[in-house]
Amino acid sequence: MTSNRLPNRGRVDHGKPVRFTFDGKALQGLAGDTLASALLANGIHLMGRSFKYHRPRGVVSAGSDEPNALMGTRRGAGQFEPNTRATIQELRDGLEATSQNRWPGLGFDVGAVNDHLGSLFSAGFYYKTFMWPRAFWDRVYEPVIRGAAGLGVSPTESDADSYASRFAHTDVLIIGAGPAGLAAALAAGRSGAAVMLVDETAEPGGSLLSEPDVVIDGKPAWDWLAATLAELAALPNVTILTRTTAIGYYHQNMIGLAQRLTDHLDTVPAGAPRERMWKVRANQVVLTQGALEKPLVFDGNDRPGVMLAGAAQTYLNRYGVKVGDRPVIVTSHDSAWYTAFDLAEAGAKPVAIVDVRTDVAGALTDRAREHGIETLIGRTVTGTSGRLRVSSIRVNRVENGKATTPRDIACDTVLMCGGWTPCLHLFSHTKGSLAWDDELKAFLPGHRTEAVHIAGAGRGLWGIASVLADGAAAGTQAALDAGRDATEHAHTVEADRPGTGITVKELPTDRDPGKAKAFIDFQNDVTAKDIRLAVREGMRSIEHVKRYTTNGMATDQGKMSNINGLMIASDALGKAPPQVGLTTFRPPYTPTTFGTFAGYHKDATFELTRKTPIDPWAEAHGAAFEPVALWRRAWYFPKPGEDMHAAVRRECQATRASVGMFDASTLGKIEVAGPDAVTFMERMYTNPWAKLGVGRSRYGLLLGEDGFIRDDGVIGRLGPDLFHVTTTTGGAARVLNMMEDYLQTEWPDLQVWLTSTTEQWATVALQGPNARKLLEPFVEGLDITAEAFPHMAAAECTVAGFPARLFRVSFTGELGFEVNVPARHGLALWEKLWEAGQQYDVCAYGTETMHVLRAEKGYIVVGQDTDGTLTPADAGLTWAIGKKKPDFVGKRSLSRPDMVAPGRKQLVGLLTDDPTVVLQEGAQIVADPNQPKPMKMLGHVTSSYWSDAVGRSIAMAVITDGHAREGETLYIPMPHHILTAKVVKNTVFYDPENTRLSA
Amino acid sequence: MTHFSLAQVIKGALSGQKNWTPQWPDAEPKASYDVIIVGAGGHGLGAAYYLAKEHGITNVAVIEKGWLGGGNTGRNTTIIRSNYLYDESARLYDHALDLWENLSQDLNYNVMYSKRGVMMLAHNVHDVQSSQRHVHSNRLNGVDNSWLTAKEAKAFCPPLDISPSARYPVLGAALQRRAGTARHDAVAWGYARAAAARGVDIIQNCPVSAIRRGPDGRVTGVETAKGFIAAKKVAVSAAGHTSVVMETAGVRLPLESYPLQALVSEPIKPIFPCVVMSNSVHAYISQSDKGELVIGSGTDQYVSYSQRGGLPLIEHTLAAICEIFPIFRRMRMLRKWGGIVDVTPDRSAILGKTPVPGLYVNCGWGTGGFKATPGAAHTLAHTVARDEPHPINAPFTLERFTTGRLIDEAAAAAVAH
Amino acid sequence: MLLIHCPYCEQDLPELEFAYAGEAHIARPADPSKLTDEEWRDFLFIRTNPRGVHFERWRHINGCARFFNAARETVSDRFLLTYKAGEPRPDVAKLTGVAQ
Amino acid sequence: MNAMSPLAAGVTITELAPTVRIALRLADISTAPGLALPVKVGERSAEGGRTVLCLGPDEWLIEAPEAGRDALFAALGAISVPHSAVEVSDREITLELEGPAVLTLLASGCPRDLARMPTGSGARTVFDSAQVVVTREAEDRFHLTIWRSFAPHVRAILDLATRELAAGL
Repeated sequence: MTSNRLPNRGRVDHGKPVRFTFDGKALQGLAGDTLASALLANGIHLMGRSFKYHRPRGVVSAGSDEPNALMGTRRGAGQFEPNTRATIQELRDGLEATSQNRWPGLGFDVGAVNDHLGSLFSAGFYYKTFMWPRAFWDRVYEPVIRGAAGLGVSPTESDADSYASRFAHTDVLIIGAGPAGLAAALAAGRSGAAVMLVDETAEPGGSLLSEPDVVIDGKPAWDWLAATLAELAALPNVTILTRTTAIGYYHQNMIGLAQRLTDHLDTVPAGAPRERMWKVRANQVVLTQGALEKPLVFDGNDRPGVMLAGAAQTYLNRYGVKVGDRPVIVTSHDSAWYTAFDLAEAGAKPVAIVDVRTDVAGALTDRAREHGIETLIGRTVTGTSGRLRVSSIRVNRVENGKATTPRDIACDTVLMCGGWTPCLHLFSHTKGSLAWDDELKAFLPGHRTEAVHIAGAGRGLWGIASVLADGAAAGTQAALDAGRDATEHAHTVEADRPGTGITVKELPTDRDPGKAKAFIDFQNDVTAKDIRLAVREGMRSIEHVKRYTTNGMATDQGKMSNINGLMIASDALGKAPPQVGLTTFRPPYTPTTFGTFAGYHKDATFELTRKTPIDPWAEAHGAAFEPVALWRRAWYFPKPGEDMHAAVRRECQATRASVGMFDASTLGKIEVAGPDAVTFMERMYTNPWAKLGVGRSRYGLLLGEDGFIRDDGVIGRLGPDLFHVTTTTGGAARVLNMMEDYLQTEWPDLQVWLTSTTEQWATVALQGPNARKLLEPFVEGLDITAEAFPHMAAAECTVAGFPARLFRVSFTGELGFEVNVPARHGLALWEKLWEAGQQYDVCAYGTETMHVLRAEKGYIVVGQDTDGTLTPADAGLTWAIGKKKPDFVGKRSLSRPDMVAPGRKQLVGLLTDDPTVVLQEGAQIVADPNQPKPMKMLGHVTSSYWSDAVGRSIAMAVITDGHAREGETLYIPMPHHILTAKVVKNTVFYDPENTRLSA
Repeated sequence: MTHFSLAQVIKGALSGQKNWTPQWPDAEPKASYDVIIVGAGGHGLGAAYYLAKEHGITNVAVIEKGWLGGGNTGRNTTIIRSNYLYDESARLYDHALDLWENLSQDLNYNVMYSKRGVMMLAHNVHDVQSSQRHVHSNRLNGVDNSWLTAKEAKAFCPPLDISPSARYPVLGAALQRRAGTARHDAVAWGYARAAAARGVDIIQNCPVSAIRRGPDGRVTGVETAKGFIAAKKVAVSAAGHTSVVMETAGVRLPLESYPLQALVSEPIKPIFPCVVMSNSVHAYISQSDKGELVIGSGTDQYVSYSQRGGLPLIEHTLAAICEIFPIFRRMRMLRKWGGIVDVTPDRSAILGKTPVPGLYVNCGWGTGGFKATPGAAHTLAHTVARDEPHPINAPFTLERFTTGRLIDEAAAAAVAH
Repeated sequence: MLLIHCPYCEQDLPELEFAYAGEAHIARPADPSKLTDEEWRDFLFIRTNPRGVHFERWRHINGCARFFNAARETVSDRFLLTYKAGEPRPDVAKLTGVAQ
Repeated sequence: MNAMSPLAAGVTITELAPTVRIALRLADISTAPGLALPVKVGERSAEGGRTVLCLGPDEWLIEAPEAGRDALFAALGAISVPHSAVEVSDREITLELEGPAVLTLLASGCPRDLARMPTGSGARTVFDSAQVVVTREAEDRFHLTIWRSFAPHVRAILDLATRELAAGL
C-alpha cells in the first residue's frame, strides 16, 4: 500500500510508529495521528458507507463535523463503541477499527443496490407507500425498513469503564483554543481573572495547526503557539482543558463540558475514568469556536477522494499526510487556493483550481500559475467518476447561469470549499438570536440572552490577524465584565492569508437535475433534489424541510449541511434565507457518551441506598431485603430451605406465640416543639390533640388540602409543648416539607419548630405476649407494667443503659413496645434484646410479616390500602377526625359534592368463599362475573395474605359503596377462573376485642 | 392532491419526482368560518379532519402560531399505549388505539404505527401491586395488557438487566403487545393533508392573540396576527399555551406548563425490540425506525415555556437507562430537545365544553398527548359538531375540579409506606 | 441548571439546592368552610400559568430551608427578583418596564 | 478555581468521633446570650471546644465535645424565651477532608463554589443526592456533616473521586 506520509512534516512524531487495525488489516500510523490521518497516510480514502444508499464514502473533514468516516472502535472486553469519528479518535496502540453499514465488506456491499434504486427512495417516500396490504406493514415492510436503518451496531457487553463528573466555577470560560481563543485567554488570563480555556481536539491551536507559515508577534505560528501556551500554563489562574467538548449551554452561563480522558492512551492508569462531565458556571463566556467549511453541492460530490479543501490542508500541515498526488480544487472561497499552494509546495501536482466565482484576486491566479496549476474561473462542476475513489471530474463553462461545454479532468482527489459557516451552535442553545449577513451570506450572532462574547471566525471574520485582534478584545471585555482590570494587547501578524468567498446553492448542471446525486447531508444521503421535492410537496418551513428530508439530522448535527440546505430551500421557496430561517441547534454540540452524563452514578454508586443501624445484623442473619423509598428494609429472614411464604408463616406464628423483634428505624420522626405545638398539630392532622395527655400517644392522620389521605403514624406527646411525630417510611421527607410549608408561609405567627429526628433514633419494635417480659429487665426509671404503662403510653427512660424514648404501641395487635435509642446504640440494643430473647424463642421479622400481622388487625398501610384517592370516610377512619375542630388541612375538601355523593369506593374486608384461596393484590372485583367486557368494576384488592392466626386467607379491598355491602358476595374474575368472596365491613380479622393488645 | 401509492412512487422515480403536488396548500384566512381550531398539532388537525369527514363540517380553519406539528406533536417520544387504570382513561386511550391501527390507510399517509409492545417495569413490591391492578383492570375493560415475569420480560427485551442485585431489580413487567410507536411528524402531516383535501384551511405562522366574545357572551371569533377572523365555534387545542389563549376568553384553567426533555442516541442497527418504561426511575426508551434510541425523562420542576430544561434531569435519566440497560452506556446522545407539557391537578386531560358558549377546550394531556391523538381529535370533533361531548370524553370536564370527581392515574400509583 | 438568589442567604446558588413550590401569593383562606365549592376549587387548582412573569415559590431546601418568593420570566426562565415570604407582590411593570 | 490543582498530594478522608450536636431554633438571638449565636447565614462562632453555625435565619447547629455537654445544656437551659433545642448528635456523622486537592475532590459532588467559602464558616448544601453541612476548617480542610444513612453513598463517591485524582487525569 502506498504511503502518503511526508517525512518530517506535521506535528506527528515520526519516531513513534503506532500499530492499529482497520477491518482486521494490520496498519501503522504515527503518534499524534488521528485514525483518519493514519488511514489516509496508508492511502485509504474509503472509510464508510452512507446511511440510505450505501454509497462508498471517504473522509470529508478533519474534525468533529465528519459525516462519513464513522467506525466501530474497540479496546478490549466491554470497550466497543459504534460510530466513532475517525477524524477525532486519536491513534493508540492496538486500536481496533471496523467499518460500518456494509455487507459483506466495505469494498463490495450488497446494500449498494439501494443506490441504483435511489430514485425510488426519494425524500419521504416511506410516508407514501408500504400501506397495502395492511398486514404486510407489521410483518414485512417495517422489519425491512428498520433492518436497513442504523449505522453501527450496539455494544453487547456492559461497559468496562468508569466515568466522572465535576462542578467548576470560573470568571471566564473560553470555548475554542484557536487563535481567537488563545488571544482571549491571554487577555483575560493576564488580568488575573480565573480562566478556563477548552478545546475539543487533542491540542490547542485550532487553525494555527494548519497554518504554520503565518508569523505572529514576530514568531512563526507554531513557535508563537508554544510561547503562548507556556505563558498560559505559567498563570495559576488559567486552566486549559483539551479533548474537552462544550456540549451544551444551559441557563445562566452553565456549560456542560465532556472531557475525554483515556481513549487516546495506549494504556489506562488504574482508577482513571474514561470521560468526565464538567458542569461549569462561568461569570462570562467567550465563544471562539471558529467556522465550519461547507462542501460544494454537485453531482458526485460524495465519492471517496472528494473532501473539504481545509481538511486536506490540515492533513498536510498538521499530520504530514498528502491526501492525493493529482488533486483538483473546486471552490467558492479564497482559502482553498492556499490549500493548492501548500500541496504543490509539498510535492503534489494540483491539476486545476476550479473557482465558481467569476472574478478572483489576481495574486491568487498569478501564484497558481507559478505553481503550474491550471485555473478555471467561473466554471461549474457537473459530475465525477470513479467507483471506490474519484478518478475524474467533469467541469463546464457557465454562460448566463447555464452550464455549457463539459470537460473531463483526470484527478485522484477533489478538494472542495463552499465557504465557511460561523460555528454558533452553543450560542443558539442560549436562544440568542441569529442575524443574517447578506454580505457574508451567513448567520452571525444577534441579540444575546447571556453574559457571552463571540469572537473570531464565529463573527464572520477571516484571516489570523483580524481573528487574533477580535479574540484579544473579547477576552479583555470578558475580564472587565467579570470585574477585573484588563488591558488589551495587540498582536502583529505577517504572511497572513486573508480571504473572501461566496455561498452558493447547488452548482448549475447541463444534465437532468432530477437525476443528479448532488449531496448536502452526506450521511443521510440527502441531495439537492430532495430539498426541492420537499418544497414542491408543500414543506414551507425549514423545520418541515429538515424533518421531511432528514437533512441535518445525521450525527454531524447538520454542521456540514445546514447552510447548503438553507440556500437551496430558500431558492426553491423564492424567499431570502433570513425569511426561511435556520433550524434550531440542539445540544449536545457533538454526540456524547451516555456514561459521561451518568458520571459516578453507576453500579454501587448509581443511587444512594439508605440502611439502618441494625441493617448489618439483618444482613449477617440472611435477611432478604426489599427497597422502600430510598431505604433497603429486611423483608423476611428465611431459614435454610425456606421460601418467603414459609419464613413469613414462621415469623407470624412466633410473634403471636411469644415475641418478635422488628427494625422500625426507617419510620420518619419529626420533633414538633414550641408553645404553639398543639395548635399546629390541631391544624395539620385530622385528629384532636388538645386533650392528649403528656406521656400518651395517638394515631394521627394527615390529609392533603384536597381531602385525600397522605400519611399517618403514631404521635406521642412528650411534654406540653413537645410532640414526637412518626410518619411512614416513604413519607418522612414529604410530610416534613409539607409541615414547613404551612408553618413558614401560612402560619408564620405560630411559635413552633420542626426538626427531623428520623436518623437520631434507631427503633426496635418488640411485639408479642412476651414483649414485656423481654423488655422489663432492661428498663430503668420507668414502670412498664400494664397498669403503669398502658397501651399508647409514651415516656423517656433508660433502656439497656441507653437514653431511650419508649412507646407502648402495637402495629400487630399484640402487646407491643417501640424502643427508640440514639442511632449509634441501635445495633447494641438489638443484640442485647436478641440475646435475652432467646429464652422466649424471640424471632426477628421483616416487613412482609409486619404487613400480615397488621392486616390481621385491619390496620391500613397508606399507599397500599389507600392510593391518594381515598378520604378518611372511604378508609373507615372517620373516628380519627376531630369532630369539633373548626378546620384542619383538607377539611373543606371533604364536603365537596363528589366526596359526599354515593358511589365512593370504600375500604372493606373480603373473605374468599374458599378459605384456602389467597386473592391477588390488585385483582379487580365485580358484582356480575358474566357481564360482557368492558365490565363494571367495583374496586380492587389492596391487601391479601394467608393468616395462620385467623386460620384462613384474609383480604382488604376498596369497593364502591363497600360499607353498605356487608355480607354481599362479589366476584374476582381471574384470567382463567372466577373467585368469589364475601364483604365484611369490619376489617379486624383477629382479636376484635383487642384483649391481646391491652394485655 | 396526489394520491399516495407505490405506483405513484415509481412514477415519481421515473419522472424525476415531478408528479408530486403540495400535501396541503398554505391558506390565507377567510373572513369567517363555522369552526376555528387554535393549534395545528396532531390534535387540532385531527379534529379538523374528523369534523370534515364525519360531521360534514368543512368550513373550518386550523390556525397555528408557528409551523404545523411543531409543538408537542413533533417533540414527543412517540409512545402509543392504552393500558390506563381508570375506566375513563382506558376507554379514551383505547379508542385512540383502535384509530391508530388503521390510521395510515384512513389518511392515505403512512404514519408508521409500529406495534412493538410497551413494557412497564415493576421494581419493588409496590410496583408489582400497582402493575397487577392495572393488568386486571385492563383485562376486564377489554384492554390488552399482560403480566410478565422478569425472565419473560428479559426474553421480550434482551438488553434488559434482570440481575436481582440491581439497585432497581426487575420483579416483573406489564406488557401491552398492541401498543407501540408511530412517526410523529407523519401524524401531523397526514392529518393536515387529509383535512386540506376535504376543504379545511390550514393557516400557519399566525399567532392567535385573543378570543372574542359577543354581548351575549358567545364566541364570535379570534384576533390573530392576520387580523380578526370570525367563527361560530372555536376550539382551543394549544397544549402548553392553552392557559394563555383561554385567559383571553375569561376562562381560567387548572393548568400548568412544565418543560419535558427527550433525546435520541446515534443510530444503530436494530437492538431494541419494544418500548420500555420505568416509573420508578422516570425514564422510557425505544428505538426509532431510523435506528436511534429514543429516550424520555420526567418534567423539570418549574413552570416554563422556554423549551429548554436543565442538565441534571438528563444526567439522572441516562444514569437510570444505563443501569437498566448496561450495554448502552457507551452509546452517545445525538440530540436533546425540550417540549412544554400542560399538566392538570389530576394529570388527566380536559376535553369538552367550557362555560363560554361556542368555546371548546382540549388540553392538559401532560405526557399522554401523542398517544391520544386520534381519540382526542375524534371526540373533540364530535363535541364541537354536536355541542355535546362524546360519551368517551364526557368525564373529562372542567367541572370535575369543582366537584372532586378527579381521574387521577398518578395518585392511583401513589408511592407507598 | 438555574442560578437562584436566596433572599435569606443573600447569595446566588445552584438550583440543586432549591425545590420549586408552585405559584406564589395564593394564601390559604382563613376560614375555608365559608368558601363556595367554586372558590375552594380556585384556591386548590386554578393557576395563572403565564407566558411571561410568573410569581412563584421556591424553598432553599438544601440550604437555609426557607420558603421564599420569586418573579421569573417563563419564556427565558430568567429570575427578575426573589424576595422573602410574606413580602408583598412586586409590581410587574416595574420589573419588566412593560405593563402586563 | 484551578481544575489542574496539584493532585499528587491528594486528600485524606477521616470519619470523626461523635460530638454533641444540637439543632437550635430560636426567633431572637439576643435571648441566648450564653451561646454567641452568629447572625448571618453561613457564619460560625467558636469558643472553647464549641462551635455554633448559623444554618438559617432562625436555625443554628451547635457542636460541642462530649465533655462540654453539661455546659452546653446549661447554656441552652438559660434561654429565657420559647425555642426548640433538639439533640441530633446521632443523626449525622462527620467526615474530615484534608489536602491540597480538597476543593477539586468536593467539586465531584457539590455544586457550590466552595472556593469562596471563608475559613471558619459553613453552609448546608448538597453533595450528589445527599444533603450535607459543609464547614471550612482551614484553607485545605473541610468537614462534611451528613445524615447517617446518606454518609456511605457520599463516602463511596469521594473514594471514587480520590482514586480518580490519584490517577492524575
